[in-house]
Amino acid sequence: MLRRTVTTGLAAAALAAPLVLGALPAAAQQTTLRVFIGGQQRPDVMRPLMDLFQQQNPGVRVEIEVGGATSEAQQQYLTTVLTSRDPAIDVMLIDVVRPAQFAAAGWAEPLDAYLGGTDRATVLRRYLPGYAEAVVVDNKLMSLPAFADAMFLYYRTDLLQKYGLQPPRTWEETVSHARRIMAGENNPNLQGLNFQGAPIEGTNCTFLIPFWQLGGNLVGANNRVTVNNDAGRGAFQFWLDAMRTHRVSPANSAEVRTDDTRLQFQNGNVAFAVLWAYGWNLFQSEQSQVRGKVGVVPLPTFQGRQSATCIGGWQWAVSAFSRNKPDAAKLVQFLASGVASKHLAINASNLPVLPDLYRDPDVLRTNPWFEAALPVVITARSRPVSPRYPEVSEIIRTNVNGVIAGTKTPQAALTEMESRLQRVLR
Amino acid sequence: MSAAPAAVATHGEAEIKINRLWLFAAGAAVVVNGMFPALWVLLTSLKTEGELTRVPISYLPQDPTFQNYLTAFAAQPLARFFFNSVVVAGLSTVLTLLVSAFAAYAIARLRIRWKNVILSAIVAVSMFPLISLMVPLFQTMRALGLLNTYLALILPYVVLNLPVCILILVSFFSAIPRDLENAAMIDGCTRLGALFRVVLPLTAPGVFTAGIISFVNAWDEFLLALSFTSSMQMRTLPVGITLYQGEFAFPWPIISAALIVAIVPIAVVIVIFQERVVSGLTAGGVKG
Amino acid sequence: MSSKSPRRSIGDLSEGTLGLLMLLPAILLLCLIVVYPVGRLMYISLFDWRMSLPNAVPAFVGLEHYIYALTDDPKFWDAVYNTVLITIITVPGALVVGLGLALVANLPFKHRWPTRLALLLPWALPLVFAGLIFRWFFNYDYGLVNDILQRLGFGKVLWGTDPNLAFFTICLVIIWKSSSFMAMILLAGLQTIPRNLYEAAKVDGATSWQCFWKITLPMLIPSMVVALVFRTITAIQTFDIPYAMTGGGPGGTTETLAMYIHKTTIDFLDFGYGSALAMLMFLVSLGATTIYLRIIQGDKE
Amino acid sequence: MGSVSIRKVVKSYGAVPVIHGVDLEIREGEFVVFVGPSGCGKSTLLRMIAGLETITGGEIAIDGKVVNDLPPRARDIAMVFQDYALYPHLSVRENMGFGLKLRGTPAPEIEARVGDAARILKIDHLLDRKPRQLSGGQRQRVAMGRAIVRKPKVFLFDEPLSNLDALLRSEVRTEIKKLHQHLKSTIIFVTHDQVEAMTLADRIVVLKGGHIDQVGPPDTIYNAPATQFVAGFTGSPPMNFLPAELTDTHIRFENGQSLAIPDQRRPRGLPSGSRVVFGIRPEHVSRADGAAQLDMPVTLLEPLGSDTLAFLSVGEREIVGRFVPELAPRPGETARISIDMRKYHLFDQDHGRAVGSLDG
Repeated sequence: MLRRTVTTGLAAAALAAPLVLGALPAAAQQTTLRVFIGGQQRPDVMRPLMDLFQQQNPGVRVEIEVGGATSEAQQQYLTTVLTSRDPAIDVMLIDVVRPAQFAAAGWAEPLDAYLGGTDRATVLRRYLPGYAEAVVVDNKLMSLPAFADAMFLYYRTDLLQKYGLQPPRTWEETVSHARRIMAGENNPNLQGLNFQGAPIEGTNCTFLIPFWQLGGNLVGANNRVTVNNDAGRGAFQFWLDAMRTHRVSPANSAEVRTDDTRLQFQNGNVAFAVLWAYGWNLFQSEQSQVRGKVGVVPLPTFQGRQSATCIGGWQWAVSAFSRNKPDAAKLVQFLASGVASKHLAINASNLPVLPDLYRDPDVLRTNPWFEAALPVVITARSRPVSPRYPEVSEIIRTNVNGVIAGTKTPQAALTEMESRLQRVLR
Repeated sequence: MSAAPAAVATHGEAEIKINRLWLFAAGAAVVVNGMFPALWVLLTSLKTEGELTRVPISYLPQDPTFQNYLTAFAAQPLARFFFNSVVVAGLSTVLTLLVSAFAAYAIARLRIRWKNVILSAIVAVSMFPLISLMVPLFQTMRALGLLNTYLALILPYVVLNLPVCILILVSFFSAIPRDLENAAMIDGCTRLGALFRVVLPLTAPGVFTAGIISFVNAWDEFLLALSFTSSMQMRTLPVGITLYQGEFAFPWPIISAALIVAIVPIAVVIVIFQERVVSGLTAGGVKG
Repeated sequence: MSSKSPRRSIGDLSEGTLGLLMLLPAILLLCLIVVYPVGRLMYISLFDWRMSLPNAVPAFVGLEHYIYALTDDPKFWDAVYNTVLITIITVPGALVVGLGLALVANLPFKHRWPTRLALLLPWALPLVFAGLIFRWFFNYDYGLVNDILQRLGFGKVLWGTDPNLAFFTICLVIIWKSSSFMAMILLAGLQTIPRNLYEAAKVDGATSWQCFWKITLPMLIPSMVVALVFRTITAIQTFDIPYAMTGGGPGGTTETLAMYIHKTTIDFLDFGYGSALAMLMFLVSLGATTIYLRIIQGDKE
Repeated sequence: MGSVSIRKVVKSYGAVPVIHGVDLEIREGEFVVFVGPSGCGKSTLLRMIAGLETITGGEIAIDGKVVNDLPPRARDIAMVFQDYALYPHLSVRENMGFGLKLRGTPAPEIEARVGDAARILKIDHLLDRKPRQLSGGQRQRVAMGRAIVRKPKVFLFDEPLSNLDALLRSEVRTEIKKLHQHLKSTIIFVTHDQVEAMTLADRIVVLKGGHIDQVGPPDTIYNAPATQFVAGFTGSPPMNFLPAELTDTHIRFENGQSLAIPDQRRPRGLPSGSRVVFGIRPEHVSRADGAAQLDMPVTLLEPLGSDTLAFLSVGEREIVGRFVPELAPRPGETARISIDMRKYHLFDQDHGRAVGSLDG
């Protein structure tokens, strides 16, 4: 009940805010906070949150700056701004893989001093463990979680039903289901299992997920990189088998980018797809060929192995060059609050960073599958934490892409990855 | 001096016997080669996203819709992007022409030392990849307080286009007989007056060519526009258009609609001035 | 007529002074936008300045970055190899295609604007989007190219998976895009060839083919050189099209030097090394242009 | 108004001097022609008067006012260029009125003056054409018209006839002369053609290598050339030169032949034995009987219609004589030729200066 009031109040505030602002003469000593978000992060959905904050904090105005549409484009823009120590931006929404880099570069203001006496552990306890972990770098709170993301296995409920299959729990099952469906459908355009192998950030997860599930651990004891092992070979072999032996994955997997998977699945050409959370809303849209025929489960694992998935998501950070750090820190805390998280979950289908919202009826009404997502995001693993993560990522994705394309043998790729990663991560 | 010899040359070619069919086929090949991507974008802008990923793909939109255009204008301030692009490309073109006309005139006409060195330096400087200059450039712009202003884009675009424009104008200016300026100076012009009253009107085709090259280059530039502007109100078309895509999703039909909005003015300019674009290059004979 | 002795004005300055004044805006702008930033870049390239290192204090390393790039960095040489290959394939490619386009566009059509528009449109299409559009064309499932191949009874081709094919498609697109500008300049050159040369040749009994080799081509050389200089400089800086089409894949086989610089600077935040790479690239362009300028000057003498 | 004073004017490009201290006074209303071979500095001098070239040393004054530092537009001069330099983008009318318009002359007055000038030059039917629609002769007239309408103190002509064919050239030449008589304005005219110089000039200035060799009215230049260069530059065909040695009574040539010097034409101030260059114009080489006769082999005849030129050998050298056709020698024969020793010239062998101050 209370929660619903909050949402309604938010909407009302959103409507009222421009009127109120318009009626007031420019207040003396007004602080303007500039918040940087990506084009994909729904400025339209963010705006009401900012309006609400303005209402609660008279004297503070929040402006939204929208940057490039991809994580890379935003990084490019932020790099130029922050390298130049430009104070133009106060608050920024950054990718989950970036905090270590921002901390090392001295771009993000540690937030510990702005928590208003609350101790960091208490603040972080509210959040999903993976995300609470990701925001602390070198024992400093670099940012606060905004929303979560993770990779899931999407499947076609109609096809599974047709062949009397259950949603798979293991990769072995997934592959055999896929083969069965492909054989049964006899449709040359139908793909059994679609995943991403193009040289993009998501391709790191394509490798890391089976690698982790097979017991791999990128950085072992004594900071030694351990990738050239059975787990590494097994991870590559799995995808190569899926493509070449079982022929359930498309031959052009090395070209598949994230949204290609989404489009293929949305058009009914895929039985199983490994994809981030954003697919759901689109699969249920009017344009979708698979509307109402989509199921989501946690990613399968290998027979007898632990499940694991990659986490994605975004975080709010305060720029080290902001001239309004206290206000900015206040805004960040507001944006990382339950109110904001719920608003984003309902209006943008962003996975909440607070576990109890996964059971919230308002949230579940628009996103019924969130309930099933909770275990996934709780167990999700983060990609290696390093201030040189971009280099780590580049090494992994280039090699994975090479193996999937067939230009490199798994062994050659693993050897190169191990030696180059060792140099970066030492 | 004028476009007249160009036309003569073209008709001269006509005397070489050409089979009408071959003529048509060759023209069609050129048209298809140049237009099909733009045409495809146009067709795509009339399709729904669902139709876009149908297998086998459809060529003509089965159910043409203008919805993508409406969405393009509603989802982002496309009109504002358009306005910004016009302002930035327009002003930078004017400024480029002014600066390069001065420089080219000095190089082509005046007795100054190190003329060739200066010209080579200007060309050499243009070879520096702007991509790698982004960070220091950004710092410069910030120090000048120009970030997020039109000037932050206009100045680099002027520099970007200077070498080509100077080279074109130098070749045009050199083709103008010196005595024309002398006559003007005796008739009562200052040297600058002679440049504006006699030399520039006479080299109009060259000026026009330089102008359209710098306009198109400025209209299309992406990286600097992304980095040196931050507010939505200052975005140019190429940057604005990328804002339609999400982190993962790439809404081709809407982007296509926005692209058509960006391409059409350029195409119109080319069609209207096509005679001049090419004959402009002709008259001065870009001969280095 | 009595002269009312006109005011002395800036236009009456001595040629040298006036010349310098007229060059000043260009020189100032170049200094502001290029020379100063390049100077900074050169300075930075002598330091180990990595934003990714905690509390990075740039340490002076001298020419270490340059030495590392030239002797020890396989990625640098891969990128150089790809860039050089792209340059030596696409520059002559664009020249040939551009010449063809220009020759056709120079034919006596009744309406000239369709060919002229078609000639110029690829040039006017923003690079970023040209790359994206062609990525779409070469898409395995929904691409126009594979669709046509299938309709013709061939199988679908893995354009983006096979390194050679990926490289080929990138070159194809670059040639498509850049032949436009090339054709524009060559068309202009074609129109400056005096008509009486052809008439004289025909009187001498030359065939059209001989006319092309003996008159058209030699007369076009000056235009070609100009086109080649600009095309080569931009080819060495190739970035947008492979970035949009393959992102450097598969397995890094289509990564160009500009992409590597961009990656090193913007993604890896290794400003010192990135600056050194940018300087090296500048030197390569400078070398190429010097050679061309030599050719032009040699031509004049 | 309209006098031009050139005092010790020097011009050099960097370290290379091209005009070496020229002095010249041009009177108001005078028609002065600068003549000389290409590279002699005549155009440079003209352009310095116009203000198109800077003056390295000395000064130039127009109407007593030093103009060294005045830009061309402030010197109140008009110039007609070799290539006419008509503004291709303007009509004939606009071309002619351009200077007046720049000076802020009211439109009706411009119209009237352009009309007058056009009538004088008979180009009033061409006023609305563009220069590219005109013939060479018409363009030339427009260029003159553009100068006339300005009513300047001084007209400068820079080889204005060299792009016209021979027939047109002589026609325009006559018109320029008429124009000068009509306008009575100062004209400085540059040409490399001695015929133009002779026919047009009140005074001819012969330039060579950046120096003035001689200034004077055409008949002085022709009849009393100050240097061998001036002598060789005027007349068609030009004066014949033969190296010779002076004796008390004769001039002896290299092949031993000699001519007796008439008493009244004995050179002064030259000792016997001086080495000189003997000069005689072709029209003074004839078959008339006279004291001074030589036997010369005839190598070639060039009939011109009214006259016939004969090429005659003097040892290794050759001279040209102008004969009435009926009296011309035949090629191959050795003819007895008279030299009119009242009209000979002597020049210094080393410097080419006229020597011997002959009485005339």
